[in-house]
Amino acid sequence: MMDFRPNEDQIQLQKAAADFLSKESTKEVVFAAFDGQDGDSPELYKKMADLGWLALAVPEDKGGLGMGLVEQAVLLEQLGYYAAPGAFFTNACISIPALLALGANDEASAVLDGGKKVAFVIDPEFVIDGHLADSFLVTVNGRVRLIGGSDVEVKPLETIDGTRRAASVEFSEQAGEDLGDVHAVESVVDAATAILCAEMVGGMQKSLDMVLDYVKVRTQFGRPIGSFQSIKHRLADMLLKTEASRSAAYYAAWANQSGADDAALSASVAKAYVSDAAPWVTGQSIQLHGGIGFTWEHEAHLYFKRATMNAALLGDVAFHRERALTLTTSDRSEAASGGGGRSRG
Amino acid sequence: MMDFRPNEDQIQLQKAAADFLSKESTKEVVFAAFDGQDGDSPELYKKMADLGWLALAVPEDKGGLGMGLVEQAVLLEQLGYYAAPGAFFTNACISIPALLALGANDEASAVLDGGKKVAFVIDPEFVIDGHLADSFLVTVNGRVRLIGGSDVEVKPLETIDGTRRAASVEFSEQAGEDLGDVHAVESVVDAATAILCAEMVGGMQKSLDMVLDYVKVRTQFGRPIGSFQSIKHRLADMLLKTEASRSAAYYAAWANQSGADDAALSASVAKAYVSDAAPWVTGQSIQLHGGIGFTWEHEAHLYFKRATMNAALLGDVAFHRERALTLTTSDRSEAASGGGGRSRG
Amino acid sequence: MDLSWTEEDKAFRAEVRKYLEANAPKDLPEDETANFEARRQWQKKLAEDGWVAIHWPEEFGGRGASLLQTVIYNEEYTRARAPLLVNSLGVGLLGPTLMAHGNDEQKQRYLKKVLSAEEIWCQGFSEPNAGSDLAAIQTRAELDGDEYVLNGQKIWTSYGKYADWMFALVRTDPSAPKHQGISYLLVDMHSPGVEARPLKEITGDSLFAEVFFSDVRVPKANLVGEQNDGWRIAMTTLGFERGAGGLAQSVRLRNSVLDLIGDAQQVRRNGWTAFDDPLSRNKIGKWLVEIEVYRYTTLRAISALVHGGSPGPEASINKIFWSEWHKSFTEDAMDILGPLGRVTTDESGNIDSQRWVREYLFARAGTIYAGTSEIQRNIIAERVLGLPKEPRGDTKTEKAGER
Amino acid sequence: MDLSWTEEDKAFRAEVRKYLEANAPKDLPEDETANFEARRQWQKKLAEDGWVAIHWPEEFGGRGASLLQTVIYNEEYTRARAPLLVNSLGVGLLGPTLMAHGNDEQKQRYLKKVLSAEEIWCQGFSEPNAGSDLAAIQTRAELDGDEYVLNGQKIWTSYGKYADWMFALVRTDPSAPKHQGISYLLVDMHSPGVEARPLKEITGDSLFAEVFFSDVRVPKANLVGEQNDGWRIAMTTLGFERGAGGLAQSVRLRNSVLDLIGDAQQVRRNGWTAFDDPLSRNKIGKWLVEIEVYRYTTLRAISALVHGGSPGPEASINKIFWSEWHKSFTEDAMDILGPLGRVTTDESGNIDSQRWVREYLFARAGTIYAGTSEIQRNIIAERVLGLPKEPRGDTKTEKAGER
Repeated sequence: MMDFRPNEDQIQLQKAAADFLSKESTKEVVFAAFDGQDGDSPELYKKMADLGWLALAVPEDKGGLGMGLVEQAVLLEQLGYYAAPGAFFTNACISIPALLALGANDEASAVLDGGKKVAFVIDPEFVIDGHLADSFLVTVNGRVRLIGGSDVEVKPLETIDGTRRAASVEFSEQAGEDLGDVHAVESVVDAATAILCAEMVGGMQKSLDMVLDYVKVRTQFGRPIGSFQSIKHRLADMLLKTEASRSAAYYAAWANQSGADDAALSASVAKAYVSDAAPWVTGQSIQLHGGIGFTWEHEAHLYFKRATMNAALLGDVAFHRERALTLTTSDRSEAASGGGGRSRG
Repeated sequence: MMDFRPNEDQIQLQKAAADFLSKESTKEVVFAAFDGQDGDSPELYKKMADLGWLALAVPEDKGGLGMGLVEQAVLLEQLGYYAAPGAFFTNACISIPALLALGANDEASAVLDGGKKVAFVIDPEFVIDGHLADSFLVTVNGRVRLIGGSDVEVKPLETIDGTRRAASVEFSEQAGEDLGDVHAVESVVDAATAILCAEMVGGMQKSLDMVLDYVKVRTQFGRPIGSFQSIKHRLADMLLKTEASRSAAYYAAWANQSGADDAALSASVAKAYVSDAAPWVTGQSIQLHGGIGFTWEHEAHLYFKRATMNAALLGDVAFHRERALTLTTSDRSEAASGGGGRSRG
Repeated sequence: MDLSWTEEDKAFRAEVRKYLEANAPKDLPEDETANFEARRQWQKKLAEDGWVAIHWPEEFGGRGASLLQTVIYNEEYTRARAPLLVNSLGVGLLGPTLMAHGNDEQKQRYLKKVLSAEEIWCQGFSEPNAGSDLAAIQTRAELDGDEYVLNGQKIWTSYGKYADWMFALVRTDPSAPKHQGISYLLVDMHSPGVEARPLKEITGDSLFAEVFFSDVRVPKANLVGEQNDGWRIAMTTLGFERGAGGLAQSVRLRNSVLDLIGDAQQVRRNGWTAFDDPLSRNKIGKWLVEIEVYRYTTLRAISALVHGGSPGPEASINKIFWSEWHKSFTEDAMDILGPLGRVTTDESGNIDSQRWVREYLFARAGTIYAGTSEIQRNIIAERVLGLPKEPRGDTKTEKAGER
Repeated sequence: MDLSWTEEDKAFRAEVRKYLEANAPKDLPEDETANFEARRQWQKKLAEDGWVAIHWPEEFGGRGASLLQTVIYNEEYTRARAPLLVNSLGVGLLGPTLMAHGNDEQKQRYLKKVLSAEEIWCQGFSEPNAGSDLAAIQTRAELDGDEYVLNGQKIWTSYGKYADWMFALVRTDPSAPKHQGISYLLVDMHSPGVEARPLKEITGDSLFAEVFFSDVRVPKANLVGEQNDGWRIAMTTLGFERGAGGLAQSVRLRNSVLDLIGDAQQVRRNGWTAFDDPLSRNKIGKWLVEIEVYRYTTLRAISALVHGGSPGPEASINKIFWSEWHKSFTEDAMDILGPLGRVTTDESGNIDSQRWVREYLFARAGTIYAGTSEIQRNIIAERVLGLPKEPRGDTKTEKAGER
């Protein structure tokens, strides 16, 4: 029956994730990754793999925990809240389900136990987490190929978000192994888009929590700044956008999990909305923190940078608005993959 | 020497106009026109013609007062402030200068003494003040023709702004008299665009003045609402946009008057900016007036409607942004007339 | 989390849809009075078939429908573009109030005629000097024997000119604190001393009226609940109003976007249709996105209500979302349609531009009535986020924006 | 109204342009320290040629230039993209203050070395617990014989790590009302007890420092003006800072738009260059429009100043305009450039994306420093529009947002 609330299992998962990440994805861990060579924290990645989190949404008969996209959204929201660095999202939410969708179960299995990393290539000029990958899923002429890292020229790219970097890649179209038709992974990309939105919601919530604490104690002109109406109204708008983003992310996760008619639409709706809202909310957190929010040592900028990064991944606002319009006005099967000539990468 | 301030003559003109219009373009006159058959006030038009205002910017040797576009902007700002109804703007600021630019001095002279009205046709589907015109300036194959009203099929159109209406027109391309090449009137359209912005500034100023008075006396929760920070900040933004619009309108008037290099650019800059700002400022006036601002009998809506109307005239925001970009990045002579494929009408 | 509808829900939805497809009138008369009468007939028909107030208990003519069924019903009703109920205020506000706080005589006397639209109701809460400060009610009701004597003025009264009855908040104890001297009275609009003057709005329509009371005598029997307890009584019903309507609102607003898509395809500008213009497409896409998000948010709020939560201050989020959405959407609609979108002459073209002008203007009211967006943000900041209260001039004990 | 420049103005502009074309260095070293040294040399050269502080009187090394000439100079300097002055705070703020309020010894001792950049100056106004409430200064200066003893902390000190001297506001009378116990002191940054720690900003740069004072001894001779008169003294110079720089600011921001146009032509997305995308073109057009409007507004403000007006609270309008412009513009730049605009690896492509990331991040500061946008709106509302003052907790006698 219609129930938008997390169930008991989901609440438990959320608590467990928050508990783990508050100890393991600490400010020190995140900053160390941000300032480090590759933006990664291998220890954190290994621990999450050991907890089975990479395989959270993988069926039990394929070595996973057998949960669904909604649970993955719950987990990723917490990763977003704690700004967890590294390639967890791309492997857990794109590469593993893509490999499984293509029937490459052995390759999936090597990724889900944390031993191997695979990057999913949409735009070869900008492959998220490509610098950390052992092999690459690429699309050539409508077919998906898996290419080993040794056959790919990888140029690491630093980005605005030190904990989420990328690479440009070059490869021969004949390299690697043909895994199947690209249509098999289309719904994977929609599902991943929904989950990325949940991660963004985590960052928005953290930004809101931080600034809410701050405005209650910071005084100016003899009053806590949270008593000034312009600040109050800004925070009200931040709450509105954060909650609406949460509704959108979870709706999309559920719709994609259950194969609803509006699965593709809901993913585009969520990504278009949240890609707008997340940079705004996290940016307002910097603004309302004032000078202190402009310092490197304060966490506010981590969330702003992550939001800015994520807004451009898996299709930006313009792409997903156009796709939502196309899905609404055209024949669905034609429209599902396209953004009216705009590209997702 | 660089001086943005109005000079003595301009201040006198402004005072005279405000004095006249506060008596002649009263709330009663405006509402009567709004509710009337054609949105016009012939008495007001005649009085303004008698004052020589139609010919304000016409050289003295052609029967005018010999003032310039800046003075016309001063006058039109006041007409905007008092929401003056009728076809003054189109005749004084487009048709008369266009006729003069084409050397049609006799026809111009018939308009500037108030006896005859001419409409300038950019888009035949929507000719502003076309329902009040005796004849029409149309462009056919790059040539401007003057067609008498009897040769034109005119269908009056009511619009959102009852005091500024339009018509759709149909005419034969062979009808009327050839007056010359369309290039001769291009700068007239830019000048008129600048002056229209000045009129919009008048409406913004009136909206700001009304709401400022209101928030100082209207109390809610035991305080004047003008003491609430969110209201204060809104009014600060209204002032900012009104003053910036004023700077833009007058700069453009001056640049077009003096034939500056950036005459065309400044007209597009002003229209793009003010067309965004004027509906916002006048709309905020409704919002901050609360319920009373939603009543017909309060003047707030007159200004919102006029601003909405004007925003679509002589090129909308998108047209003028594109044109400003084209003028900045392309060869000027090519770019001056175009809006990158967008149309002004 | 599980957003699927049960088979029972689906069957109920199908039943509603089928009924509305078969019965909802299309093409109502344009003339205002004739239109009203046609809609009154439609409500009468609905009442006969038991489809007016399905959330009311069966004993009062409802179906005892669950909140979720009511939500489904409202959504389908809006999707079918069925006419607005002429007695929506009676059905949505007065009815639930009487059932919760009225006495048996009152329930027997009024409820049935609410459903059948035999008696039209209007709401008498707003006053000229109150605005968003709703409790600043000045209309006085003084007890004189067995009757209250009313003097004062109400404003923004929907259906004021058609109404037979008004449920009104009036001040019965001027010396009590602001929220504690108010009573809830049922006023016969045909009583001597009642004058309803149509109020002309910026749209040119007169959807609202001003209502003046001069020594209007109201029997004491028309008091609902206890004297001076009117504020609390009124507040319980406002919550319900806000809970069940959100999904229908999302359908209504989405219908507007679909209409705009249709009209944009008819308007040629810049060498292509307004619908093909990339800037327009981006804007339309934006509003489709935002209205879907509003739908999800509403589903989430309803789910909380269904499972025992209360609407609470989160209703303010809902109010801001749709009212600001509507205002900005209609602004973009005007941008997209261009000059032709500003024409109100009927025969001007193949789009209903009069409708767009009216919707553009009417949307300005959404951020003002039932608590301005400014007040809603206060409520969210203070009651959801726990931020310090605004200093206020009248009394330190009440909450800013309380209503 | 006459916006034309006189022949004299035009000749002056040509002279400045010619000098800068011939002399302004290009391609400064990337290394921060080397960059600073190169800019110091550039200022030294400018000083030798009399082109550093043209608005200063000739006796102190300036040209006694008029405000309008200074505006022209600043505009040309920015148009030439000449390097930022290393001693801009000394030239723009300390110099005018000393000339207005300093004694002869102070003028002789300091001014020449300000111009030549032999001594670098920083400003010591901001403190961690003050923020936009600038007058909430806590750094204490207690008189001990002929010396003040300083204890406290400054923050957001530009050039803090390079500075030889700081002009500081310090509290000399803690018992006086907030604005009346402050003095203006010149502090040798090499004194024992001064520690400047670089502050790392969200851009990854360290343009600012925190400066700590522990029993720092400052000779009484370093007091500017009267003791406890520092607030008034500081305020006179801030006004000037805001007057002459607006036009240069408009050129600087317009340069950013032109750079974006160049880079957008290099980035291919969606099957065309980012510059050819209609959505991008609309955004770029918007920022070109707005920056032109800013230029007109600035010209208007300068004209008022030239003709004897004062900058006054209208400076707040200027501050909001450019800082909000810059923030929104860089947001759109990131949208337009897409993923590649988020890359900071130098060799990644043919656009300087590192620059866009830095500008995007740095623009977040503009709406915070020198009075947040929120404070500026307060100032406009209260001092220009005459709206009632905000209730405040500290003292009822001062103006909200005063600084």
